[in-house]
Amino acid sequence: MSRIGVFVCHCGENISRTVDVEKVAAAAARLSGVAYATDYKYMCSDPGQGLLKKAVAEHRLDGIVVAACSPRMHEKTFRNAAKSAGLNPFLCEMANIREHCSWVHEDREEATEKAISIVTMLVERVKKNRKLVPITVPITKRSLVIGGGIAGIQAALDIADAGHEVVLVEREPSIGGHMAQLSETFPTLDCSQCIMTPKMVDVANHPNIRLYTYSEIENVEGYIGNFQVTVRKKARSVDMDKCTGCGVCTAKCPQKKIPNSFDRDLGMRPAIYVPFPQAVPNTPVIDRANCTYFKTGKCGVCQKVCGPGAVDYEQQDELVVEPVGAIVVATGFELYDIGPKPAGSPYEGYGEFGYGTIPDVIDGLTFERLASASGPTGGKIVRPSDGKEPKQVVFIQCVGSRAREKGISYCSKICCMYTAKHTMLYHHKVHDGQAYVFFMDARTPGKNYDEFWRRSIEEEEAVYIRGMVSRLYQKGDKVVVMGSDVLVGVQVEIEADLVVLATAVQARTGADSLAQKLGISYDKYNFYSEAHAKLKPVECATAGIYLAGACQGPKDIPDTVSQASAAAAKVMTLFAKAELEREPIVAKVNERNCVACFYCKKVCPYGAVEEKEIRDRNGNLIRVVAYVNPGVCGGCGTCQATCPSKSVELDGYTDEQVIAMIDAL
Amino acid sequence: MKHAKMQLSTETMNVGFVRKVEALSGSSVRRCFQCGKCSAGCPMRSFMEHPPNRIVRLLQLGQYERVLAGRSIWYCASCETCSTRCPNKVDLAAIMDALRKCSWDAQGPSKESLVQLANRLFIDNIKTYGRQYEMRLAAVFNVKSGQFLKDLMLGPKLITKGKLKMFHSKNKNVGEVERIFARIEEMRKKGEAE
Amino acid sequence: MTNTAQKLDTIPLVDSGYWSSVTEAIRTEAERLLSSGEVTAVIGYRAGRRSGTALPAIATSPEQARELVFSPGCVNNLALYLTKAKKDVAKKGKVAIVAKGCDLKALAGLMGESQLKREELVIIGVACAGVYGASADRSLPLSEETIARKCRECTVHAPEGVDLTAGSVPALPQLSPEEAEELARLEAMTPRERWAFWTEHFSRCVRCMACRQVCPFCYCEQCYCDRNRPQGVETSPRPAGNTAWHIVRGMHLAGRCAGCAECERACPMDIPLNLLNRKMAQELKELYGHEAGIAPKEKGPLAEYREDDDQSFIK
Amino acid sequence: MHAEKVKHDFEPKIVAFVCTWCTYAGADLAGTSRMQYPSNVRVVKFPCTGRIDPVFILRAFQKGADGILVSGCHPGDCHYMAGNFHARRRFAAFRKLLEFVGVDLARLQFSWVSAAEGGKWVEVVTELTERIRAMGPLEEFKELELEECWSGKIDTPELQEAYKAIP
Amino acid sequence: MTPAKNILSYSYYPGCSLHASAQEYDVSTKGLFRQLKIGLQEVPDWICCGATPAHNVDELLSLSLCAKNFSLADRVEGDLAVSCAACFSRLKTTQHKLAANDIKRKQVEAAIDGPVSLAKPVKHLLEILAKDYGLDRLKEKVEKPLAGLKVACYYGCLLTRPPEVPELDDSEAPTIMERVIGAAGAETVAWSHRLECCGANFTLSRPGVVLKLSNEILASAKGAGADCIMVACPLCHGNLDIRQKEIEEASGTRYNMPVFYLTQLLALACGVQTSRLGLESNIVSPMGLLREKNLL
Repeated sequence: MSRIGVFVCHCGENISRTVDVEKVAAAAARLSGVAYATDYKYMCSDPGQGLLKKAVAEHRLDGIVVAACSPRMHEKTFRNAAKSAGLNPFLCEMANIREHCSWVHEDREEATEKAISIVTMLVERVKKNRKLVPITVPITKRSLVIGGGIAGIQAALDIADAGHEVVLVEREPSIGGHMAQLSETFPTLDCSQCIMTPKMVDVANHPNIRLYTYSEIENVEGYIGNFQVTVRKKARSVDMDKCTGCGVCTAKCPQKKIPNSFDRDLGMRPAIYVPFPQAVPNTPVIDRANCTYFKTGKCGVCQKVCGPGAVDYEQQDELVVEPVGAIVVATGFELYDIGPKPAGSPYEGYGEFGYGTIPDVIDGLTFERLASASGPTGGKIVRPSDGKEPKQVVFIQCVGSRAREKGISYCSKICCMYTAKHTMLYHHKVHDGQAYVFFMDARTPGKNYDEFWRRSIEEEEAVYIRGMVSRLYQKGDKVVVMGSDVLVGVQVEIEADLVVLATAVQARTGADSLAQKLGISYDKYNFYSEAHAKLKPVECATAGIYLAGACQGPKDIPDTVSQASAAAAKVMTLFAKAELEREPIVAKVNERNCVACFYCKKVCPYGAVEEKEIRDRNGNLIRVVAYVNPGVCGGCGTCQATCPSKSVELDGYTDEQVIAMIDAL
Repeated sequence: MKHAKMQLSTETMNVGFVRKVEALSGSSVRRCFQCGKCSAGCPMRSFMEHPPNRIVRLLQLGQYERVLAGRSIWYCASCETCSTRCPNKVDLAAIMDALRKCSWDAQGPSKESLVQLANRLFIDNIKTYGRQYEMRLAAVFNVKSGQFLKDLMLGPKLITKGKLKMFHSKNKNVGEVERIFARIEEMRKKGEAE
Repeated sequence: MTNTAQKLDTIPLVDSGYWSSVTEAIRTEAERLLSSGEVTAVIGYRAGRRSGTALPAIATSPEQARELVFSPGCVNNLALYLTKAKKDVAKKGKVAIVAKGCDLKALAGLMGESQLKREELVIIGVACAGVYGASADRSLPLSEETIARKCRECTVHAPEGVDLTAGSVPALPQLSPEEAEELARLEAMTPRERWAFWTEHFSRCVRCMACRQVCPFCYCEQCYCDRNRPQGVETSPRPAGNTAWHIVRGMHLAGRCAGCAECERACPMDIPLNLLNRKMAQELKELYGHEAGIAPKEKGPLAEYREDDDQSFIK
Repeated sequence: MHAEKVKHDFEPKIVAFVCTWCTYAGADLAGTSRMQYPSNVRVVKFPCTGRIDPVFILRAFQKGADGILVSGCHPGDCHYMAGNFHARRRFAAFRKLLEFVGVDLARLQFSWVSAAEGGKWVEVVTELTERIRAMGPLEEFKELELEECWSGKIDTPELQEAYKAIP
Repeated sequence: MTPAKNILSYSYYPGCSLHASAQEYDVSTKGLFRQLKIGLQEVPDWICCGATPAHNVDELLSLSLCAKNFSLADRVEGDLAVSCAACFSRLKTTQHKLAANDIKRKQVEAAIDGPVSLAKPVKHLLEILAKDYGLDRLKEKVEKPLAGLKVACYYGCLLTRPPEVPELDDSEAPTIMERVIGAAGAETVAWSHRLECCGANFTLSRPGVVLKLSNEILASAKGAGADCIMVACPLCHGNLDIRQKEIEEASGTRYNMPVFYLTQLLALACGVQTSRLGLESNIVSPMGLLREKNLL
């Protein structure tokens, strides 16, 4: 037999004005299992709480119902009071007779009747409440950052500066990402390399950062505070410890005609190479697919010329396991390719723009390399086809973006600004040239952004044409642009020397497979999903994993850096405590009854359900059951409602508790 | 009218008309964000007073009189370039079809709708012969449109080349074709079809 | 029911050669599988004591394989024997199973629910002409009168995705869709009429649980409806509890039931249980395009969602 | 302010199954805004609509509820990201099942009420209460509850014989 | 209804034009198919597909006429071969729309008083030649390669647009015509106006339109160095060939650009008798050109 105490609060007059609190207390006292019932002016006041504590001791109460305001208001207060009275706090419940009763009903009789019935339901519920203890999870205070672009670099530096170890994993031979490819950055036109390279060097020299370049994530196991990450270090064919970065190997390599993807294939590089002069680390890598030695077994020049003997043709991929407590995902973006797409692709290329076969139709990033002082042309703007300086350049915005026909309906956010920047860079370099921009809308929210755009029109004399382009075709050495000006209402035709397409920012190819390894969710465009669009913009739904930069959606550099620092702050917050403590409202599996249909796993929004093998003493597999990781479970209870045999149960909201309430109707 | 101020209110924006066009064409009008790509590629743009994107804009504003008044809809060649390239999958070619039907149903032929006259004759021909009979089509069109002597030079040449037949071959399904016409008319009367 | 005149009138749907050719194909394959050691057992049917009947059988030797049959009496869904009744069979190694098209869907469903693995199974599909209905006179051949209601609307005569198909589907006449008609009749009723229809049926239920016992998807170790703490569904055979039981069962099978109609066949009180399951299948198809099929699905229709799912019923 | 209290012949029992983050908070807001609505409703709080088992609805009908409201966060607002999406499918299916066994769906209301929609909570609850009041009590489940025994008709000769044979 | 591997056979829908102004297209199609030993059986008493006018005026009528033709075509074995690009577009569009729209399908069923049959694939000649028959086989059949003949392949609007309907080739960068005629040994030129509109059905009502648009096409082909234009559509042919003289007069440019149907050139290459190519029906005489290239 339970010994429940019921405390009915007057809340000054807020409740007692319409609810006959004494009558409620008297009715409660008559309920079976209620050992004590009383009413009091202000239950939440110190004397009120004192009354509760005293009653627990005097009446040996094993459950409490406080009939007062909303639990959203004072549940914590009364549970703490119960705790200090020596009762498990989860044996204390609140009956909401203020917001749900006295404040919304005027008839005293009705309100009193309803209050009694609310109290009854909660009394029945409390009878079924179990003692729960908060869950604690130990934390490994090291963090993994995936991606070495500006987002990853910023996050890694912030976390490392806070005194925590960081493992930074980059797929390419060098960190730097897209920002290292840019010429100058809006809206200040400062040189990207100048602001980027110091940060790259900081990463390389930071005692708390362990840098893995030319490496990828192989596997991720574990959960918040306790991840085990396997990193695949791809064979560089150069021993990083021995290499001094002298550059003799790259200079002597006889194979020099490989398009350099860092330069958007505009320039050439050897088979053993560093992608760009400021690369970090400055250790070359052998591109085995194009290396003569690897293709034919002959050559070996780089090995012969290497003084320290760092070139190692036998090097193999290496797997390292890193234990970390938090992960920041900063894998960035790639640009929409206008070429034809394979069958089944959600995207469709631009046949009307020649599917990328017209040589003088390039994308924005290629233009960045042309304009970059350290680029393949030394910053001289020339046409890819014949190396001539273009006098009429047409920029087209929203290529791929805002085009659901082509597979993407979102705005890529950065193109308006960088196209404005391109017109300026062009005008600075080719004084007698004319830039035209076809645009649909100019979107320039941001500090000094609109001013920047206006400057490109007013001072740099770019001609902005409000309208889109239907078709591009080659005519002699010109590219004919068939567009329209919807403001005038006429068709516009321009014979351009060069056409620059502001192609859409899209998620990286393979973003989905990384997400699956990490157990995080992504949207239909493969951008990673944040836990809440407004209030949890850097957290993933999967606890312990955070997002930074364009992998979550198109973003410019300032936004990316802000988000990266925010993600770093989240990691630091997590690491600030010795252990992770959380409310014990989590699901638990009754392993005896579980038949392993894994419907729970299928519906769990947190990926908290795992398959657990039950083995006998000899290690033979008996059966597999579901296991809910309490560190990951969010406590929604969808698993329980879905489980056919109800072998998984959400603490705090068990079937017993719910049905007790229903039966008390 | 063309340059008159547009008074916008729920009364002056004819949503019913737009819905009808959307139903007939199976294409949304509101999706268009006026990028103008349709107009950029339209081969007939120079013959129209409203470029195609403006037709959609006027529809978005429910301005059906302005849409139907001009010659634009009659000069659409149904080449589908606009529909093919529209970033929003607005099927402008189908919308044009719908507008022509609405116009013809509401106002009958106009001087701009010579195409539709040709179309009507073409269809009458089908109704009568089951197939197209080009000689008669050309002759009747010229009479009805008042262009008696147009293409006078082409005719005899085509006849000698065997391209215009003076007689038509009899088709067994003529009766069935007539019945299709009748059934459709019947369905429209009963409100079973648009 | 048995009456000579009727017997003479009954036109067999297929000639008897069909049954023996399917039987022979099953036997040959079972024998081969067992003698080569490819499988440890073949789950199939053998002839029952009374003519026209057949029993589930597990052959573990080539000799036993020769006893396997296929006849219109092979009504059982053998998928059951992989999860519940003879679960241990499956543990001993790879097994083969004889499956009609309708049983195959159950196998696929079970694979989607991690209960079976395709690679641990050899499936001998049956090109099935149909089987007897629950109350058929089994002395008669399979005919329009004796065929099971579910078979009248069968769309899976020829099994797909199996390792071997035994026999070939004979030419079959189109039969009137009795169950679909019955469903339409019920749907046309007012809620009150339907309530009367179902409460009459449910109140007869004796809670023998035969429906649960034969259902390949009711493989829970402990059924929710047998629980006492809390007792979400009343366990005694009272009308209220019966109704709750059948509704909960319908809900638990929604999106999973493959329509083998074994529950209905096994019901001693002739409650048309498959109507409930079929109705849910139809609704889920309409709502989410889901159909229980031959290919295992990663998630069922009620374990996944789309952001733009219909919500016209929500205010 | 105080309208004359109308006495009704029948006051239905209404049960509301709500999620704690949106609808429960919305109902709280109705309270803090001192909005008025019929007192018939009893709220059962869940963390999420994803936790609400169809069995609860059935149980509530059996235990005397005349009308039931299930309410949670708007799509996209779920505190647990997807609980309400799962719930939406589950109840879309369940209501079809109930309808098929003959429950009048007018007695089962679903809604999205956010933490900011105190007014909508009042509207939904008031509308449901008034509708059920007009419909009268849910007799079907009550009758069923009263039937104590196996009530199958003994209508076939075999059964009658068997019945007679019981000593 | 896939025919046996080597023996191809089709039901054939020529369309109204092929029985009149485009009779040379019909003649050469039949000649070519006979030469390639591809069966072609004309759908008995087919009716007009309604062409552009019908859908311009009355979509339901347009769909119904095509649907009626489908049920007529069901009486003949083999996929439905269509030569006219306009008919092809209408028939394909009808299939596409009726498959996707139950309401329209029901209305059409009421109009033709029978079931709508969408099972039979509708195939343009190009598709049959390039895919079913195969370019390799076609190459083997070439007796007189069209070497040295520079052909501008003109697709016009309806062969590839809108992309989801004809499914013949990429809607913006098709190559099927080039591939087919390339198999016959001809040289194809790259030119800008392959997919532009010729003015189509304005030929009767607004010839001015045709004069402008078709002039641009002829100029573009000429500019690219083409000897001739190859088309797959009687409407395009009408505008580019029959009206070429007028175009020349209006624009003051002399083109003298023969316009062939694709089957005329293919049949020529495959050794069909010159007299059975319908060349005499071409208004701009191609004889001089063919003689010059030693193809006669």
